[in-house]
Amino acid sequence: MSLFVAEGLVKRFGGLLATDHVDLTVAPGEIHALIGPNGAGKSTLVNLISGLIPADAGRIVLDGVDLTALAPHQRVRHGLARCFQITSVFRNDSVRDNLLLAVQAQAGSSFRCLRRREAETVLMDGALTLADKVGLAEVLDRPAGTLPHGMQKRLDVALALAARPKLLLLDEPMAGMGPEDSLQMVALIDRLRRDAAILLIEHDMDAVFQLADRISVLVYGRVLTSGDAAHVKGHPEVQSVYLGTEGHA
Amino acid sequence: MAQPAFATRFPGAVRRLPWLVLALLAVFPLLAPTLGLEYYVGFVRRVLIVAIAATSLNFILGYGGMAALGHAGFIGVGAYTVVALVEAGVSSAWLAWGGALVFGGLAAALIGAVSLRTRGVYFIMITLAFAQMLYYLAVSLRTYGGDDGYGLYTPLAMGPWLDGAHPDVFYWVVLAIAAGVFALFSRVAHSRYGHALRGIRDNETRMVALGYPVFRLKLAGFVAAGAVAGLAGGLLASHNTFVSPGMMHWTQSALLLVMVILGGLGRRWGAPLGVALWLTLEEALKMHTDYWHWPLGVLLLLVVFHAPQGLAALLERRGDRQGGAA
Amino acid sequence: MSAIPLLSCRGLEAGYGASQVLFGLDFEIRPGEVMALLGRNGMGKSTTIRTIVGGLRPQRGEILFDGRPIQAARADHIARLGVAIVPEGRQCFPNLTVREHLVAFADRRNGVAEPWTLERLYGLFPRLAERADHMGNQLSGGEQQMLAIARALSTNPRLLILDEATEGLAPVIRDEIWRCLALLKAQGQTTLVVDKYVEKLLPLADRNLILERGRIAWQGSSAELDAQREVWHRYLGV
Amino acid sequence: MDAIFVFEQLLNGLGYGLMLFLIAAGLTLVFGIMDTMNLAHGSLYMAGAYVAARVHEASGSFAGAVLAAVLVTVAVAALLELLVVRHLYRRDHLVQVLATFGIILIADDAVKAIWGVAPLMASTPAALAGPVQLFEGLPYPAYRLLLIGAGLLVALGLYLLVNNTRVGMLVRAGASNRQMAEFMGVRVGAVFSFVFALGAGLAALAGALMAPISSVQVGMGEAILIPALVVIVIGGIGSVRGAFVAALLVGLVDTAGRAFLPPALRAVLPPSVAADLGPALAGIAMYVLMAAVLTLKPAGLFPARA
Amino acid sequence: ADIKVGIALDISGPFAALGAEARDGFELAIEKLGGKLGGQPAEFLRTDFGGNPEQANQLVARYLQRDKIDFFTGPIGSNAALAVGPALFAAKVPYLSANPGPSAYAGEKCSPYFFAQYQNDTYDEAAGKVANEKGYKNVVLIAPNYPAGKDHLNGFKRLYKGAVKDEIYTKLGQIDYAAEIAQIRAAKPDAVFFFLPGAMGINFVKQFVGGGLKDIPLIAPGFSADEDVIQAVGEPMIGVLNTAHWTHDLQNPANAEFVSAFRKKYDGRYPSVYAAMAYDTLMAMDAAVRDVGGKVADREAVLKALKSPSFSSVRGEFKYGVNNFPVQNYYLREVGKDADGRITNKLVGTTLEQHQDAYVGACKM
Ligand SMILES: Nc1ncnc2c1ncn2[C@@H]1O[C@H](COP(=O)(O)OP(=O)(O)OP(=O)(O)O)[C@@H](O)[C@H]1O
Ligand SMILES: Nc1ncnc2c1ncn2[C@@H]1O[C@H](COP(=O)(O)OP(=O)(O)OP(=O)(O)O)[C@@H](O)[C@H]1O
Ligand SMILES: [Mg+2]
Ligand SMILES: [Mg+2]
Repeated sequence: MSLFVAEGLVKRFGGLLATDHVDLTVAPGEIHALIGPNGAGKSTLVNLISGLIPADAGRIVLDGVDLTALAPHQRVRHGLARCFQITSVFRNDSVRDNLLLAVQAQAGSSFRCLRRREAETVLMDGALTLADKVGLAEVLDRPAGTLPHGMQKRLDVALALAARPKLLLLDEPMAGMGPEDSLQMVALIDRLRRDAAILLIEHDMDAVFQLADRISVLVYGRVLTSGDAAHVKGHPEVQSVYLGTEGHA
Repeated sequence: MAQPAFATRFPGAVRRLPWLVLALLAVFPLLAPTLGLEYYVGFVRRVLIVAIAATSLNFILGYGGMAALGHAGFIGVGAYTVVALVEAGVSSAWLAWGGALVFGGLAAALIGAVSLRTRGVYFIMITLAFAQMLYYLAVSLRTYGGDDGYGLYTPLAMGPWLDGAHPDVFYWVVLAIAAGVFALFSRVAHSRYGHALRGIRDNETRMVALGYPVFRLKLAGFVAAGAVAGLAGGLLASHNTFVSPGMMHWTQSALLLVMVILGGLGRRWGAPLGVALWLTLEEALKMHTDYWHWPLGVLLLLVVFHAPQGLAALLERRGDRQGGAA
Repeated sequence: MSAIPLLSCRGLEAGYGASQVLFGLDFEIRPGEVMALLGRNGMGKSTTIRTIVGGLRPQRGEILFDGRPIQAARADHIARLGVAIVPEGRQCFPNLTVREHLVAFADRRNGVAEPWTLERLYGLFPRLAERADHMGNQLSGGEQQMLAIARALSTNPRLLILDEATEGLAPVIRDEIWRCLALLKAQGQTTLVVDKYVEKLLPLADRNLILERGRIAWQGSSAELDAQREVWHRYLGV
Repeated sequence: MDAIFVFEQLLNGLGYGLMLFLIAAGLTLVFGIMDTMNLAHGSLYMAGAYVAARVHEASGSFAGAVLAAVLVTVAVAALLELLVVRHLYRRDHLVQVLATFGIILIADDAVKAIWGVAPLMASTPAALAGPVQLFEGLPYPAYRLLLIGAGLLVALGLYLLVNNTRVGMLVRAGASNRQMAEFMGVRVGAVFSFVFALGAGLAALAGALMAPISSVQVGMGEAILIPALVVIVIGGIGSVRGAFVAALLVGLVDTAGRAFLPPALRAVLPPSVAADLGPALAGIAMYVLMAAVLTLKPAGLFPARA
Repeated sequence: ADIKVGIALDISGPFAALGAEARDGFELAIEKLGGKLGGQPAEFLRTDFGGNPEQANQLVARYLQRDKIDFFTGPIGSNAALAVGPALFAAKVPYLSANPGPSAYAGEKCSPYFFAQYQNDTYDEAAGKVANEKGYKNVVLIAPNYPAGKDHLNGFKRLYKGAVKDEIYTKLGQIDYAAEIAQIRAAKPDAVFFFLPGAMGINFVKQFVGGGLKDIPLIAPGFSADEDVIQAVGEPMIGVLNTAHWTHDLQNPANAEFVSAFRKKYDGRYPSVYAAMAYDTLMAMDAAVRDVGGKVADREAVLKALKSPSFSSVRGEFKYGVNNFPVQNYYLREVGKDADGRITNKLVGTTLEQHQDAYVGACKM
C-alpha cells in the first residue's frame, strides 16, 4: 500500500518535455531517492508534486486524498511539505521568527490579527521543539542569513517539518555542504524517517546509497529504472548516463 | 548611518512619546485660540486624515510589500461614497463614513482580486490603471459634478451628543479615529497576521510552501487598507466640504507613496511623520515663494541619500525595527 | 616554475562590517599551478576568493597579480587582467540566454594559445548546446553550474578560480569537470579551486592550503597531505 | 463609414502607437533593461522639447534644433547621472521612485524659472507643415509620416542594440546581477552611464519631435509618462519587441475607441446613455487594455524575465 | 489696520499658464495702486492653489481664520471657485472672481458676496451667434469629456441656429487628435467649434492645421484662443474666430492705459483676458474701498459699492445683473498679425450687446 502515488505526470516548457508521463510511488516510512542527470527534470517533478508549477497532465494522491486540483498551500495542509534546491529561509529574520512563522502556518488561523504573537505560547513551544529537533536551539536569536550554510539548510528542513508532513520532499539537501555538515544532514534525514516518508533528490551518492530504501533514476523526464542501491549501481545505462566512475566505487 | 542618538539616550521618553503626542494633539484646539493658532486646528485635522490613509498604505506596502500606486483611488471611492449618500439624503456622518469604509473595502476587494496576481512593477502599474479608471469615471460623472467637483456644504450630523457642525468636535472625532486606526495597525503588525504578511513580503514562494494561503492573506490586507483609505476619503470629503476627481489623480497616489517612504516604510511612525513633514513644508513654502516645489524635491533626494530608511528610522531605537524597506 | 608568482597575498585581512573573517593570509600561486583551498564550512574560503576578485575590500594586506598590487582595484579591472571566477551559487544571468553568457564576455585572449571558442565550450558541455537559447533562469541547477564554468572559461583567464564548481552536478559531469581541469592544467592553466570532493582534488592539485577560522592552518603538496591523515581529520572533518 | 475612413483611422492608430513608442523607447532602455525606475524620464522629454522649440525659433533650422535638443539633454542627463542617478541603480524601485520624483519637482521649477510657465511656440518645419496625399481622398499630415519613420527607426535600432550587440548583453547582465557582471570584467558603471545617456537622448529626440504637434509646457513630461509606462508594462518589462507591439496595440485600441466606440454605442444604446458612456470608455481604453492584459498575462505580453 | 486681500494664484498645476497671466495682471494693478486700496494701506496675500480644489479650501481657511481677509480673488478654475465659495460667503468676505463664472453662482446658488466677470457660457453663446452671422449651416463641436465641456457646447447651441453634425467629447488631457480630425474631415462641416482649454487646444489646433483642414473655419470661446494659446501655436492660429468680453485693442482710455502699461512692464507682450480681469478686479476693489471711505468692516456698504462700480473698467461700460453677473458686451476677435507682425487677437466687432447670462432667472436675490 503506497502512501503517495503520482500517475502520468507531464510538464512541458515550450517545446521541452521536462516531465514525461512519470509514475512514482512512495511507501509509508520509505526514503525514496530520485537521481538523474542535470536537467533530467527532478526539480520540476518536485515542483509539480508540491504544486508550485501546474502539471499539464497527471494525478497526485497522498494518503488516499487526491491533491491534483489543490493549490500548493492546500497540499501542505494535507501533509506534503518541501525544501528548496536553493536554500529558502527568511534571511533577515531570526531563527526563532523563521520557526514561528512555520509553526504558525501549521496552527492555522493566520488571519488572527489582534493578539500579539509574542503572547502565543503555543507557537513558541512549537518553535522550540523544532529547533531542538534539527539542532538549532543554540542559535535561535541569530538572523537566519548570517548562519553558516549547513545550519541554514537544516533550518530550511525544519521549516518544512513544521507542517508535520506525511511526505517530505527534499531537493538536494546536501548541496553546498562540506563532509562534516553532510554527515549531520544524513543523520538528520535518517532520524526523520520516523516522522515522514521522504522523497529525496541528491547528487551526493554516498548519502543516497546510505539513506535510500529505493532509488528511481530520471532521465530526460522519464523514469529509467527503479530499485534498491545495488540494482541501480549495477544498471549499465545508469552508470553511463549518470553515475560514471561512482558506480564502480 | 545616522545613529538614533536621542532614542538611545532617552528610551523612556520614546516609550511615552506616543501618549504625550496624543495628549498634545487632544488639547490643541483648546489652546489654539489663546495662541492665535485657530487656523492650524484645521491644518492638523487634515494632516491626521491624510495620515490615516498613509498608515493604511504603509501597512500593505511596508509590511506586505504591495506597492500600490492607486491608493488615492480608494480615497476617492470613499469621498464619492459620502457624496452619493448625501445626494441620496443621508445626513448622518457615521452612516456616510461607514459607507466610505465599506465601499473603499469593496473597491479594494475587486481591484485586489485582479491586481494581486501580478508582482512588482506590474502590480504598481495595474493598481495605477484602476485608479486612473476611477479618476476618469469621476471626471465624466455629471451627477456628482464631474471635473467641477461636488460641494458638501451642510455639515453631517454626528448624533445627539456631538455637534457635527463644530470644527473642534470634528477635529476630536478625526483624532480619535486616527489614533484608533494607528493603534489597530500597530497591533496587527505584531499579530500572527502581521507576521504572516511580512513573511510574504520577504519570501512569497517559501510562504506558499509553508502552507499559507498567500493570495487570501494579501487580499485581506489589501481590502483592509482600501477600507481605511476609503474612510480617510470620507473624512477628507467632510473636511474639505468638497470632493473632486482631482483627489484620485495618479499624482495624489504618488504623493501618498512619497510621504510613506519619506517617513519610513514598514515603520510604525513612518506614515504620520512623513505626512506631517510633507504637508507642513508644502504649507510653509507656498507662502513664501512661487517656486515651492524644488525644495521638496531636494528634501526627497536628501532622504534617499542620507536617511534611506526614512525619518522614522532616525527616531526609532535600533532594535525596534519592524521590518525594513521592502 | 617561473620565479614570479601569478598571484600573491600578503597579510591579507578581510571581513564583513565589524566581523573579521580572514586574519593575515600569506600565500602565492605560481603560473601553471593548481592550488586547492580547503577547509570546513565557514572557514573563509569564499571570503578569500571574494577578496581576490575585488568583491570585498581587504581591511589590511596586499594582493599582487602578476607583480602588480590589485587590492584597491575594482572588480571589473581585476577581471580584465585575466582573473575569472565561478562563484558560489552559480550566479547565472536570468535575462541572458546560454549563448549570450558565452559570447558576451569573450573578447579577451590573454595570450592564451588555444582560446576557448563557443564550439569548444559546447564540446565540453553538450547539454549547454542543447539549451543555447534558454534564459539563464530556465536552466536546471546543474545546467546553471555548467554554464557558470563555461562562462568563466570563455574569458580565457590567466587565473581561473572555482568556488564549489562541482556543486549540484551529476557524478558523470563531476568526472567531466575533473577531466577538464586536468586538461587545463596540462595546458598550463593556473587555477585556484575550492571543492568539497577532496579525494578528487588531490591528484589534481599541486599544492593545498587549509583554512581554519580565517588562518592558514596547513599548507603543502598533495602527497604530503595524503600522507597526513590526522590533518584531514582535524581540519576537514573526515 | 467607408473603407477609406476605417483605413485612415487604422493608420492614425499606428501613427499614435509609434509616437508612443518613440516616447517609451528611452524608458524601455532605462527602466526595462537597466531595471531603474526613472520617473524623471518625462522631465528629459520636456527638456528636449523646450530646447528644440527655442533653438528652432532662434535658428530656423529644425534639424539643428533636434540635434541641439539631444545634445543639451544628454549633457544635462550626464550631470544628473553623475550626481544622482548613478547612486540609485543598486537601490530598490521605490527608492528610485522617490528620488526621481524629487528630480521632477526640481526640474519643473527650473524650467519655469528659465522659460516661464506659458507654453512655448514650437512650429512644424515649413516643408512638413501640410498634408500629403497618400492616395485619392486620403490626405495625411506629412509631419506624422516623419514621426512614424522616426518611431520605426528607433524601434529597429533599439532592438538591434539590445538583442544583437554585446553592449545590450552587458547592460542586461549588469542590470540583473551587477556584481557578477563586474566579476566578468564589465565596467558596469560606464555601461550604465552610457545607456542612461542614450535613454536621455531618446527622450530628448521624442520631445523635440513631438514639440511641433503638442503643447510645450511645464508638466508635459508627467502627462506623457503614464502612457509610456503603460506601453512598456503591457509589452513586458525589458522587452523591446514587447514595447513595440504594445505601443501599436495601445495606439490602435485608443484610436479605435475614440473613432468607433461612440458611434457603435449610439447604434445600440439610448442616445443619452451612449453620449455619456462612449467618450468615458474611450478615455480609459488604454487602462482597460492594460488591466486586461495583466489579468491574463501577469508579466506582460512578452515577459523578458520569468 | 491694513486692508487685507487674499489672492489665490494658480501658478503651478494644470492652470499654471493662465495663472501666471493673472498674476501679472494683479502685479501690475498693485503697482499702479501703489500697494494701496482706495488710498488706504493694504496687504496683498498671495498663495498658490496649484489648480487643486481640495487644497483651495485649506488655503482659504487660512486666509479667513489666520489672516482675516477683507476681499478674496484669484483662482482660475471653476472647481476651485465652487469649492471655496461657501466658506467665503459664510464669513461675509466679498469674492471678486478674476475668471470663472460658474453657472451655479449665476443661478440657484447666487450670493451677494460673489461678483463675476462673465458667465462661463456667455462666450459660447456669442460664438453661436457668430456662427449664425457667418452663415455656417453645419458645425462639428468638440470639447473634453467633462461637465464643463458639455456646458460650453450647450452654451454654443443656445444661440446657434444651424445644424450640429457631430458632438465629439475627448479625453481630458488628450495629446493625439488624429482620430477626431479624421472624423471632422469625414463630416465636412462648414465650421468647427472647439472648447479645449490649455494644452488640449494647442495640440488640437496644431494637428488640425497639419492635417490639412486649414480651410474649415475654427470658432472658439476666447479661452481657447487667447494669448497663451496663440503664442504657443503660432501661424496655424491665424484666422481662428473667437469671442470674449474684452480684447486688448478695445478702444477706451482705461484699456489703453492698461495695455500700454502691461506691454511696458512685460517686454512687449500683449495681455490676455486673464491679465485684464485680474487687473480689473483690483481696480474694482480700489473703487469700492474709496466709496466706503476705507471702512471695509461695513460689509453691507462694501457690497453696495461693489455692485455699482465707480471705476472705468478696461472692458468699457458694464453693470451687474441681480445675480452680480455683469451685463456687458461680447466681442468677436480674429487671430491675425499686428503692425509689427506679431500674431495676436484683433477686434472684429461687437457680437452681443449688453448681454446677460441665461441663469439669472434662477437667482433669488
Ligand atoms: N521555467 C522553465 N522554462 C523553460 N525550461 C525550464 C524551466 N524550468 C526548467 N526548465 C528545463 O527543464 C529541464 C528540467 O529541469 P529541472 O530543474 O527539473 O532539472 P533537475 O533534474 O532538477 O536538474 P539538476 O539536477 O541540475 O537540478 C531542464 O532542462 C531545464 O532547462
Ligand atoms: N555577506 C556576509 N556577511 C557577513 N558574514 C558573512 C558573509 N558571508 C560570509 N560570512 C561569514 O564569514 C565566514 C566565512 O564565510 P565563507 O563563505 O568565506 O566560508 P567558506 O569557507 O566559503 O564556507 P562554505 O564552505 O560554507 O562555503 C562565515 O562565518 C560566514 O558566516
Ligand atoms: Mg534540480
Ligand atoms: Mg564558500
